[in-house]
Amino acid sequence: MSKGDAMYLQKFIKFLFILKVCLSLTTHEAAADPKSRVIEIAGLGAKSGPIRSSGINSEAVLLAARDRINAKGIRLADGSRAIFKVTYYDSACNVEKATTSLKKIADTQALAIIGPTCSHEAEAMFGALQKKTADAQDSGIRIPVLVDTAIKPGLARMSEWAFRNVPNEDDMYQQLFVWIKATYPQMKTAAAGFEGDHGHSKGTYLEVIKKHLLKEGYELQSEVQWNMTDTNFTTQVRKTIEKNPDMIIVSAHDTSTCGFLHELAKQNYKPKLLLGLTSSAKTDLLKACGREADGIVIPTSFYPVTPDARLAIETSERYKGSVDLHSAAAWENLEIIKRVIQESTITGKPEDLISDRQKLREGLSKLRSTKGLLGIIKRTQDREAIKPYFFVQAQESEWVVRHNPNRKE
Amino acid sequence: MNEAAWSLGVTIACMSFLAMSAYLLLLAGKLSFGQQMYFGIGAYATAMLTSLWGWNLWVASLVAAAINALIGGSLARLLRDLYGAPFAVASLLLAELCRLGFSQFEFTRTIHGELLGPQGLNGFGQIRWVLEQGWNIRDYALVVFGFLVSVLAIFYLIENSRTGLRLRMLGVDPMLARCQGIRVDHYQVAVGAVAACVASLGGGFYAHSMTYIEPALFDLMMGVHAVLYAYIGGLGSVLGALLGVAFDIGILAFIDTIRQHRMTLFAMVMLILLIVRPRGILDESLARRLRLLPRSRHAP
Amino acid sequence: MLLEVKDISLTFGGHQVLAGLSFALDEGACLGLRGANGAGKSSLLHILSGFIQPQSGRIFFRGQSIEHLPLEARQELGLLRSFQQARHFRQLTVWENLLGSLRMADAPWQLIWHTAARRHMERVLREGLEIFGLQHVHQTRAGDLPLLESRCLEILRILLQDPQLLLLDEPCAGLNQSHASHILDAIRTFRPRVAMVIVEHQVSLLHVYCDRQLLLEGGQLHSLG
Amino acid sequence: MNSILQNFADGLALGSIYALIGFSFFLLYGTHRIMNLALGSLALAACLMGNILHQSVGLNFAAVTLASMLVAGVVGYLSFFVLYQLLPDRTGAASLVACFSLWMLIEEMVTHYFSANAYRYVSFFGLGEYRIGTLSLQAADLTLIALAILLLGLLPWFLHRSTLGLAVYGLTDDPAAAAWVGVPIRRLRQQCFMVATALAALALSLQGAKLGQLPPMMAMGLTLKALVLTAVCQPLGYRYLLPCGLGLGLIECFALWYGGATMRDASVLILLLLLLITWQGRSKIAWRLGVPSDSQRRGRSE
Repeated sequence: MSKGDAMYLQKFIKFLFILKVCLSLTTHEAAADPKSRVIEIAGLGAKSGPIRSSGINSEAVLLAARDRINAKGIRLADGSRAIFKVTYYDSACNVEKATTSLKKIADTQALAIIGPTCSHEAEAMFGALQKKTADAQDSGIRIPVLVDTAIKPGLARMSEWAFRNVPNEDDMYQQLFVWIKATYPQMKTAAAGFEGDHGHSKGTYLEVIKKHLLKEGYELQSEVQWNMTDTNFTTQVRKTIEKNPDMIIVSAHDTSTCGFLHELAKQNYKPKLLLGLTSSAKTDLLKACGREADGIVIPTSFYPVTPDARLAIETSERYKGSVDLHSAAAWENLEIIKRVIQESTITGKPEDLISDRQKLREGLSKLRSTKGLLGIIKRTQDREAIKPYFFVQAQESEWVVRHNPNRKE
Repeated sequence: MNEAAWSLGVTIACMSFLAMSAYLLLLAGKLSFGQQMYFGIGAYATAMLTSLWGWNLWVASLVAAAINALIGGSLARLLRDLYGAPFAVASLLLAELCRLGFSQFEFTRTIHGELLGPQGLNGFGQIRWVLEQGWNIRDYALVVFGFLVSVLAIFYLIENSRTGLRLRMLGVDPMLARCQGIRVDHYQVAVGAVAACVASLGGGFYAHSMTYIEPALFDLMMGVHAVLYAYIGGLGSVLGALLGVAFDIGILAFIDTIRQHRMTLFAMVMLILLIVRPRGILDESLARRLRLLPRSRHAP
Repeated sequence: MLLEVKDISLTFGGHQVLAGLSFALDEGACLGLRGANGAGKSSLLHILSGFIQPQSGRIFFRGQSIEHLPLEARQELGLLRSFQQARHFRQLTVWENLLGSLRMADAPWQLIWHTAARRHMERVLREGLEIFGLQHVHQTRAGDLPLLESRCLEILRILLQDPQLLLLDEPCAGLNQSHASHILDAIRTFRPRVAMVIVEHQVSLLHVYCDRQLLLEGGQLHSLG
Repeated sequence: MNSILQNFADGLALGSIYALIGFSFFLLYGTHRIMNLALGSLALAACLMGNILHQSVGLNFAAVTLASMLVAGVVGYLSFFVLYQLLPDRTGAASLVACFSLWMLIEEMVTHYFSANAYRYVSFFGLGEYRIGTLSLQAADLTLIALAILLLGLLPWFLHRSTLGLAVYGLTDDPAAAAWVGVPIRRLRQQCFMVATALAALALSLQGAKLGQLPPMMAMGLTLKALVLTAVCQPLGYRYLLPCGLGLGLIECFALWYGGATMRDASVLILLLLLLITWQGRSKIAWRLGVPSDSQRRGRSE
């Protein structure tokens, strides 16, 4: 055999080896104990469209959590073991796709749904669910949905099948302004800007941020709006800085936040403090405008301070996803489902699917606290969560914890 | 057939109404990127009537359609002298204005202790009339299909009548049509009204199948898709519009493997189709062969 | 008196096209109109058919003043025209062009349903097709027709609208003598009583088919007997 | 008073972008009777590719813009090939639909490969703002205004005095006649497509530098407004493009300053709609005279 042939043979063997590794990655559950039952969980989020990174991250974190749980397996009430099988559906942050996916998933063997990404998707999905379990006349869909990302306040109230594990913005911003008042006593005035065409940005500003800002006695000098797709912020910035505000609040997503901050820098205005919206506490913001965003403070429900959080980051990298305040909840949600399954009489048998979904729903609604990546998560009567959170600040294109309000508890 | 398939059927039917309204305007020589406006008005009006005042869905749909016909007719009159790109742009501007209106429109009532109704950007949720009637998706689908079939039948009759021919005539050459004594302005107004009416029906059913609507749903892309559906399907027969919708929503949207690339694929297919079959799959010549257009019974 | 034109004047960009032009036409008569290119023949047809408004003058159709009526209204009175370059609904077939053009009182329900009337319509159309020799192309797209058939189709389409006065703008342009006579004979066979104003350069045709000829020169009409 | 002056300056800068992209549309519309809706996204894709050079090699604004314009020229040619050469039916509706499909395709590909996140764009030679009293003017803004005025101001001279300009003018007015007098129609059309896309890329590059970033979703808003502007000015002629564009920019800025974003959008939409309806009346007159209006002329494939 010539040297060249040998080289080709080596390459071919290498290729086969890589192929085998890839296959072993994709068929992970198949490798698990064949006797254990398979409990299907459906993930749902935006894997395409403008905010596809959210869905990609959630899926990665969910798969990482699945691997971790499957490694030990889930102990069922009848003594047998089970593993999770996660299938992720793309809803593209689109109401129509989300509703269609919900109906499609309800027809599968999935025990529960983890997702979706956008609040309006969640609103559409919850509307299609059975409202009250006692109302037999209501022909709504009956499958537990455990939200990881959709953050608009109070959505879980819409159906008894809806549960959420998202940060409570009202609480976050209330604490944020209390902290600012204590930390920056000299600051008196503020100006705000928000995305006028986006429900979350606008809603959170008008119903949460503004309320607590005024409650803490700050003078709101000006309020400007722009659209998510706006490409010119000159006028808005001019209006914002017209009266020299101490604090500038930007309730917008990363793209337009960056546009605004770039313009602010161009007009050479440096406020004493910059505040941002929870959804923009991501690395994307720092990638696009780290320099301009330097010093911005944002409340977030995820930061790698605990071993669990660091483990989540490490294992999620394998599936090319990053853990942030939204995707971290996917990990927690799968853990919560595992806990309820172990504490209830869920059998995981296909013929018991309907009763299993019912049992899971009941189990979830009984929970008063769960273990999260950053500590204990309290659960409210109306199926919402109160999560631990931090106030992070952008410093030299890095997020650092500026304040930890949980410590005092 | 499982629930998901039925619900997919409902979505296809709802979008078919929209595609049919775009198709009707195309026949009359007008390319509209704004039919989503009527779809939206229909959705909001029907949902408000059922959710806030407990009206029956049928009555609500028909009333909403009538309101839309009125708006559609008057706007068609306003834009009667615009053709081609200027008309497309004008229709788009109108639709965007309407969407802006939706985002500012707030009208709520407390029903059983809950605040219901359109809330601007926060949308209009809890449109649960159908679910509260205890209907399952199958019952609802059959009703929607019923409406669709009846509208299709009317379209089929029109296409096979001399009215349909005259419509095509003014679509091909409005000036010559006037020389023929065809009252172009009257036809334009009528077409505008009927198209709005049809889109409105679709919107009403769509809102009740989604249970949640918001201004962002009725954006430019929805209008563009309506036109693309009509084009993919073909301008030879109204069945083309259905074909287009079924292709996009029925095939592309339901194959999970290509879901993420659906739009890319759709756009590519569209371009290829416009190159190899400029007037769509079911174009006039095929429609004639399938006897979907008026023809001589006893060829001379 | 079918048509009476009194003192029509038209100016285009400072150039006097028609200067106080007057003439009359009886029921069923045929008037031949001649003149050099740009003499204003087509402009006169434009004015009669309602495409453009004259600066001054009156037009009476069966005693009724029509100079301010729009295209559609004149068409309803039975005043129809053809174009120098035959115009059709190009994407429709010959049959569809004719079926859509046939003037027939439609009852309201016939707007979407008229199979009852179809038999009668088809008889008329088939007769027209035979006379103009278009049977073999009745399913062809109008846009794909050769010159002669294209001309025939345009004229038959107009004749099916039951005209009282036919304004023909060079109907035989580009055709040889026999084809031209075929078209004009066909018109006479299909609608013997229709009055015509024919703008044509082939003098011999006008001699054969028109009772009267006028020469348009310097915006004025000169009778040629 | 100061705010009025400031808004006036900002409005002019904004309007210049509309005028520049509008001109690209106008050029294509005139020479091809095509409203190339994909223009904006094609130019944006080119700019994003150009910006890679900045991110990887650290090239400055001029080099990045030049690279973007070159790429835009190439994609412009490709789009000419797809939208004009391959398309058998170039009637108004079909070509608009084709353009929209191409737009969707490019948007999707850009979102897929560059994701929807904003990218830091090369700064405008590190130049910031100039102050005249309390009036602040950005270097990129001034360049935009100057470019728009220079380009559209010199256009009449170019179209009526230069041979190439006359050829383009002839092609715009009557392609058949232009062909008879020996204008190489096909080549000229190709060049127009390439130039138009490159010009749009130049405008977007300046806008990117002004904004400091290049969000993939940027193309849509700009393209739509410029497109409407073209449709509005089309019956009146290219001379109206600059004043209309600047007017649009001014109205946006003042409406935003005094009324907010909703007021801005509403006023712009209503104004454009009214102008479109009234000014298009001109083509209606032509239509009554039996002269085929643009929409009908497009109705016959050449």
